[in-house]
Amino acid sequence: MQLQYTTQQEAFRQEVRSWLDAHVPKQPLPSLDTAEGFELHRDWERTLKSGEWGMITWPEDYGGRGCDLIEWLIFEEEYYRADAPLRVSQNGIFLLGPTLMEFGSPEQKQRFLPPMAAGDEIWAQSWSEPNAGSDMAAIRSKATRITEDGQDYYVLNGQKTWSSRAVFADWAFGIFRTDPESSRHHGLSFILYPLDLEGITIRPIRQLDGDPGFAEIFYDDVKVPVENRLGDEGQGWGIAMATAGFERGLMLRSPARFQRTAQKLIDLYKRSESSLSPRVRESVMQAYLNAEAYCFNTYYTASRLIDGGKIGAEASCNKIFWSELDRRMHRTAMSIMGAYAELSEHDPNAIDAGSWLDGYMFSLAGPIYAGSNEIQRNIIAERCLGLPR
Amino acid sequence: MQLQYTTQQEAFRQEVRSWLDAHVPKQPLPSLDTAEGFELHRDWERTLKSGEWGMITWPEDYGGRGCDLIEWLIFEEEYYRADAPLRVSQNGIFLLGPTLMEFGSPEQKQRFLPPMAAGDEIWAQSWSEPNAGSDMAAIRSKATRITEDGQDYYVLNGQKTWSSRAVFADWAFGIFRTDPESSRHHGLSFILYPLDLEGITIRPIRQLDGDPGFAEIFYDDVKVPVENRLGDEGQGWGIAMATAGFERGLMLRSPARFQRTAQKLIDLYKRSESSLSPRVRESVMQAYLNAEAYCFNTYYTASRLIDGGKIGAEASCNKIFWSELDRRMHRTAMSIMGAYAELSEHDPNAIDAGSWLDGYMFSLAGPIYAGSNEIQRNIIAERCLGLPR
Amino acid sequence: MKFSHTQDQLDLRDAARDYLRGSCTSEALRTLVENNETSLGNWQELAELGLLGYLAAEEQGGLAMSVDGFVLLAEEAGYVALPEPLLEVAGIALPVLSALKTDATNTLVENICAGGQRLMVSHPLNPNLNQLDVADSVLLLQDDGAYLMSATECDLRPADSIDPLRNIQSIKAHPVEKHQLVGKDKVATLDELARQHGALITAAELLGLSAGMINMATEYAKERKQFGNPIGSYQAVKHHLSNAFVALEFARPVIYRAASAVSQNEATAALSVSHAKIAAIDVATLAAETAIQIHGGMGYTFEVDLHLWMKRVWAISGLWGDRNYHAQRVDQALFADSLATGPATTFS
Amino acid sequence: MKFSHTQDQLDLRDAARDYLRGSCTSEALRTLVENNETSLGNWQELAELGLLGYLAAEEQGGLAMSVDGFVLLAEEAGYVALPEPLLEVAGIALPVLSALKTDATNTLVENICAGGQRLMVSHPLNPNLNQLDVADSVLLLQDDGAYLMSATECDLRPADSIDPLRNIQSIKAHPVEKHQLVGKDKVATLDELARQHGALITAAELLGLSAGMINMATEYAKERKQFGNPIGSYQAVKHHLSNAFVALEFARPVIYRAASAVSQNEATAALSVSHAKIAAIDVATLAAETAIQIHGGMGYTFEVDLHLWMKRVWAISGLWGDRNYHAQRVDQALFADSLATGPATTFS
Repeated sequence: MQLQYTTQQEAFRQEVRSWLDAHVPKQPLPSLDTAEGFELHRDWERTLKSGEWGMITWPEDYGGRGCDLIEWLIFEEEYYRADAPLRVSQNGIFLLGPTLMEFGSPEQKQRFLPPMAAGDEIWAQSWSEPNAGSDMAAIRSKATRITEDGQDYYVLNGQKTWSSRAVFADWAFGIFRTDPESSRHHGLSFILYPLDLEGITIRPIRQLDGDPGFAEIFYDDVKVPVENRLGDEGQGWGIAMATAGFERGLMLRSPARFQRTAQKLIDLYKRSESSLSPRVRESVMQAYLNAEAYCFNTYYTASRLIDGGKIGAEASCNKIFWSELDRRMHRTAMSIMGAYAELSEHDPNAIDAGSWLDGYMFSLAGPIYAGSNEIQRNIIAERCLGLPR
Repeated sequence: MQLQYTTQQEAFRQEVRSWLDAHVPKQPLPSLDTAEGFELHRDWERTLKSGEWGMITWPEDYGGRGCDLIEWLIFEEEYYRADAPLRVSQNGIFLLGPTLMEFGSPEQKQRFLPPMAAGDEIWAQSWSEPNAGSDMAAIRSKATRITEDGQDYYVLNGQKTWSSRAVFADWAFGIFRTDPESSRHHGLSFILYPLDLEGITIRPIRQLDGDPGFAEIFYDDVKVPVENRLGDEGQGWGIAMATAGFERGLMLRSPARFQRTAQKLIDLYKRSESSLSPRVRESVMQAYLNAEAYCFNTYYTASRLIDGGKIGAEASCNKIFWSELDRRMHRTAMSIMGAYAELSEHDPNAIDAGSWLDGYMFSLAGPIYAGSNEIQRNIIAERCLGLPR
Repeated sequence: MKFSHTQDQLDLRDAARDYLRGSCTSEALRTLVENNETSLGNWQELAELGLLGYLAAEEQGGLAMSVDGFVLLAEEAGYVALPEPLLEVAGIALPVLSALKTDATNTLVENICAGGQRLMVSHPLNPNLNQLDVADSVLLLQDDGAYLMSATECDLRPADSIDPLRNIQSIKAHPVEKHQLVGKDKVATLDELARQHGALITAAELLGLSAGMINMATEYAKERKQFGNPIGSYQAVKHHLSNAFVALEFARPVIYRAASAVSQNEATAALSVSHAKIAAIDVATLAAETAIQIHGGMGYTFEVDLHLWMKRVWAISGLWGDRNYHAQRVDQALFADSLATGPATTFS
Repeated sequence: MKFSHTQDQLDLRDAARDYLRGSCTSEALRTLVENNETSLGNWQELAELGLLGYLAAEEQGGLAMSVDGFVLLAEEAGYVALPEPLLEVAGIALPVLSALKTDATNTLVENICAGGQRLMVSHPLNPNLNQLDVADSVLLLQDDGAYLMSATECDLRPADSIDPLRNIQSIKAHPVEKHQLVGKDKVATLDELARQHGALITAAELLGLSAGMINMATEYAKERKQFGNPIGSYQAVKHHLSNAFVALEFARPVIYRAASAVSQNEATAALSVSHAKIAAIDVATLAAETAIQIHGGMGYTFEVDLHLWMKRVWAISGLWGDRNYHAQRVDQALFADSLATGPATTFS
C-alpha cells in the first residue's frame, strides 16, 4: 500500500492547479438550466478543451488526454478545490462517451466523440418514460424500421421524460423498442438522435428551484438513420445497463465534490459555533469523516480497477453512500442557518449566496435518480449478498 | 384539556408511594429467570396482593381495585420511581387477565382470575412455534378432541417455543389447531393448561444473558379437559389477536419505565460529562425528550380510551416507538461506559451493577418480540395509511 | 387529568377544516403561484368563521377559546399550506396585544377579530416576516419596550423566500415615544408571551404540514405503479411511510402538551414549547424527505403539489427560534439547571 | 499512489483465513463455552503460520511485514471470533517491544515470534485485559516509564466479561527500577505506538466481526422461511442487510488508510486511527443490531452463534480508547486545531 503521490502525479496536480487558477471564472456562472447559463457552460467546456482538460480520461485519439483513474481523481480534487463550473457535458463525458468507446463502430466514434470533447455537441440522456421510473425496462417508445429511397431509418414514436439537459442540448441518446412484439428488456435498441429533428417536441419540466433541469420529449414520426443505432438491434438493454453502470459507478460523483461540501460545512459551522447544538457539531464531524471515507473508498476502488479489477454491484453501495452523505450535509447546513435557511439565491442576505438551499434541493434528488436507493438496496442484497429475488 | 391531577388522584399517588416506600425490597431481587429469583418474585406478587396492589385495573370482584387508566399510570409512575421488582405475573395481568374478562365464562373467571391476582398461579404464554415466528398463523400443534369416561378432552401434541416464564410457571395459555383440516388462522382454539400435566416436557432456552427466560414446550398426548378452552372451538385466532393487541397496546410498556431509564441515563451522563462526545450529549437529550413524548402519548391515548375510544393499529406505533427508544437509550449508555461496558453484573466494578449491559441485551429483543417491528410497520401501512397488501 | 380537547374545540376545528380544505385547495394554490400572488383574498371569511378572534375575550369580540384549542386550527392551516398570515395575526400578535387590556388595544383587538385590521409582531428572533407589507400595524418587541406602529411608518425591505407563497420582508423601524405601549420594565412578559406563542403555533403548523405531506405521499403510493404493482405495496415504501407516520403520532401530543402549558401559564411552559418546536421540526423534516422519496422524480418538480409544502417547512422551521435555539434551552434545563426528571415528574 | 495490498500480504491473509476458518469453527467455540474454557490451544500453530512474527524484523525471527498487512489478519481473527490473544500479542505488544531494539528485547521478540513467550501490554486506557493470566510477561506503559515484568510478579484480579470467551483480568503492578526499559523521557513514543496499534488492530478486529455477523445473518435469511418464503426475499430484510453491508464496505478503506498511516508513521496517523476506530465501532454496533434483528428470537439465544460475535463487539469496542476518546481527538483536530480539509488535502 502506497498512499503517497508520485513526483509525476504531484507535477500533474500542479499543472492542473495552475491552469485552473488562470482560467476558472471568478464569478460563479448562472445555472446551466437557464438558456444563458447553458451557453456560458458550453463556453467553459470549450475553454477546458483549449487546455485539453475536457475529457482527460479519454484516449488522445478522441480528444482526451489518456489519464488514468488516479490522475482523474487528482484533476477532480483540483477542479472542486477551484470551485470550477458544473460540467454541462457530463452526460457525454461519463455516460455516452465510455459507452461509445465500448460499443460504437469506428465511424460512430469518429463522428461523435471529438465534437463531444470539444463542447460543440452537448448531449442529453433520455432513459425514462412516464410510467417507467425505477422500472427501466417498462419502455414503450417505439422505433419502427422503414426503408425510404433506399435508406434505412427508424421512425420514433412515443414519449420520454426526466431527460436532463434536453431543453438546451444538441443531441440525445436513449433506448427504444425496435421489436414491437417484445416486452421488458428484450427487443430494445440504443439510438442516438439530434434534438432538432422534425417531429420532436420538447416540454421543459420545472424542477424544485423553478429552472427547467429536465424535459419531456415527445416523438411524432421522427426519422433517424439506422446508422445512429449503437450496437446491434435488440441489444439496447445490455448497452443501457452498461451506461447506467458508469452512471452509478466510480466516476459520476467524485469524492472531491463531497469533500468540498464538507469543508464549506465546517466553515459554516465555525462561523456560528457558539449558538449551535451538540447534534449539529456531531453531524459536521461525521460529514467530514464520511467525505474522507468516500475518498478512501474511491482511491481503493480505483486502485483495484487499475490492477485490472471490475466494478460491479459496489457501484450501488457508492450510490447509497454519497447520496445519503450529500443529503445529510445539506440538511445539517439548513439547520445551522435557522431562520435564514429560507432565503433563495435571489436574496442578497442569503448565506453563502443561497447555495445550501439549492444544494439541499439537489441532494433530495440524490436518493431518487440514477436508480432509487430502494432499487440499489435490492441490487446489493441480491448481487452482493446473494439473497433471493 | 386538563393536565393537572385531581386532588383524589394526588391522594392516590401518595397512597401508592407510601405503601411502596414501606414494602419494596431494599436490594434488587435476583433475576426472575432463575429458580430462586422466580420464587422471590412470586413472594413479591403476594406482598402486592396483601396491599391490594396486584392487579389494580381489574374489577374488585376478581381481586382487583377497579382503577381507571389514569390511576394505573400514576401507579406505574410510582412503581418505577421506587425501582420495584419486575412483574412475574405480567402474562396474567396484562395478557390473559383482560382476555379472560372479555371471553371467559363466569366459571372460568372465578376459577382463574383470583389465584392469578394472588400470585398463587403464575402464567406462561405459549404462542410461537418453531417454524412460525412472526407468522403467528403458521400453527401446527394440535388439540384433538376425544371423549373418555364421559368426559371431553383435548389431546395436545406438538411443540411451542419462546414461551416466556414457562420454566418456572404453573399454568400456560396458547392456541392449538382443533380442526385438523384447517389452515392458517382458521380452526384454532385457545386453551389453558397446567404445566405439570403428564406428557409435557419443558426445555429451557438460554437467552443472551445465559438465564432461561424462555422455554420450548413439547406436548406428547397431553390431556386437557374441554372446559379449559377459552371461547368457542375454532375461535382461537380472534381471541389470540385480541390478547396480542393488549400486548402491543397501552399497558405492556408503561411510560414510567422509559422515563426511569432516561433519568438514570442522564445521571450516568452527568457522572462523566467532560469526557463524552457531542453525539452522546445529543442522544441523552433526545432520550429525555422521547421518554416524555411517550408519556404524553400514553396519557393522550388513555384519555381517549376513558372517553370510550378504542385502541387500534396505534398499538403498532407504540411498539415501534418504545422499542426503538429503549434500544437507543441503552446503546447510548453502552457508549458512555466505554471500556467498562463489557463488565457483567457479576463483576463488582460494573457500572450501575451491570444493569445497562443487561438492559441493552433486553432492549435488542424489543424490536423482535410481540410482533417484529417489520410486521408492525406493515400493519401501520395497511391499517393506518390504507396501503395495499 | 384529561389529555384531550373539548368538544367545542373539536367542533370549531372541524368547521375550520371543512372550510380550509374546501377553499384552500391545491388548485387554488397553484393558480396563485402561476399568477405570482400570495393571497386567496379570504380574510373576511376567516374572520366570520371566528378564527381571527378565537383567542380574544368575548368583550373584545372574540370567542374566548384557549391556545390549546388554537393549535388544532394551526394544524389545519398547515395541512392545506394556507398562505394567509392567519396564524401570525390571530395566534401570535393578537394574544400578545390582548394581554395589555388598555382601551386602545382593546379597540384594536376588536378590529382584528372582525378582520378590519391586521397586526403582525416583529421580533428579533425573526429576520423576515410574511406579508408584513399588507399588515396594517406592527407590534415591535424590543429590549427597551413594546411599540405599536402603522406599517407605513416602517421601512420594509423585500426579501426572497424559496416558498413562492410567502411574500416576506425584513423590517427596520424607528419607534418614538408616542408609539410605546409598555416600557423596558414590562416588555419581558410580552416578549415571553410572543416567543411561546410564536414557537408553539409554528410547531403546530409544521405538524399540519407533515400530515399533509404524508397524506399526499400515501395517495401517490396507492396510485403510482411500478413493476406492475402500486409502489405502496412494496415493503420499502410502506416502511418509509410508517416511520414518518409514527414520528407524527408521537409529535402531536408533544405539541398539545405544550399548548396546554402555555394556556395555563405553567412554570415549565418555555421548556414544553421548546420540546414542541424540536419535535415538530424533526417530524416535518422527515416527512418532507420521505414524501419526496416516495414521489420519486415527480416530487422534484413544480408539477406536483408537494414542493409547496416542503418549501413551507423549510421556510418556517427557523421562525421563532430554530432547532439550535430550542435545543439549547432544553440542554440548559437538563444539564445545568436542576430539572426534575423521571417518572411522576411530568405533570407535577 | 496505490491503495491496495501487496500480493504477499494477500497470500498470507488467505493462508490465515484458511487456517482460522478451518480450526476456529463455531462448533469449536461452542465447545469451549460449554466447558468454560477460553483457549483453542493452537498458539504454536499460529506461530508456525508466521502470524505471531508477522511484524517482527527478519533478524528477530519475524516476517518483516508491515502493519498495513497485519490488519488483514486482524479482520480474519475477528471474522471467526478467535479467542486467543493473537492480536494483543502479535499486533500490539510485539511492535511496541520491537521498537526498543536492545539485545534483551530482541531475544524476547524472537521468543514471541516462535510462540515460546506471550507478552501483553498493560495501558491506562484499558481497565481490563484478555488472558493476562496466561501471559508470560507484561509490558507496563506508565507516565514515568515503560517496564517489563513477569506476569507472576503482578497482582491480577479476575474480572467478568459478558463475552464468555474473554477471560479478563485487571492488573495492579508495582514495578521497580530493575523492570524499567525506558524512562519518563522516552516512554511517550512507546505509548503513542501502543495507542495507535491498539486502536487500529481493535478496529480491524471489529471489521472482521462485522463481516462475520453480516454473513451469518445473510445465511440465516436465505434459509429461514416465514409466510412461505425465505425471509431474505422480503424487502425489509434485504434493506437492513444492505445498509449494514454498505456501512462495512465504507468502513474497510478507513481502517486500511489508518494502517498505512501507522506503518508509514505519518504525521496525521493518530487522527487516521481515531477515524478508523470510530468507523469500526459504528459498523460493528450496526451489524450486531442488524444481525440480531434478522435472526429474530433465535438471535436472542445461546443456541445460535451470533451472541458470541455480538458480545465480542461490545467487549472490545471500548478497548484502546472508546468512541468518545477518539471522537474528542477528531473534534480537537477539526474545530480547534487548524486541520486542512477539503479536496486535495487527504493524502498530502
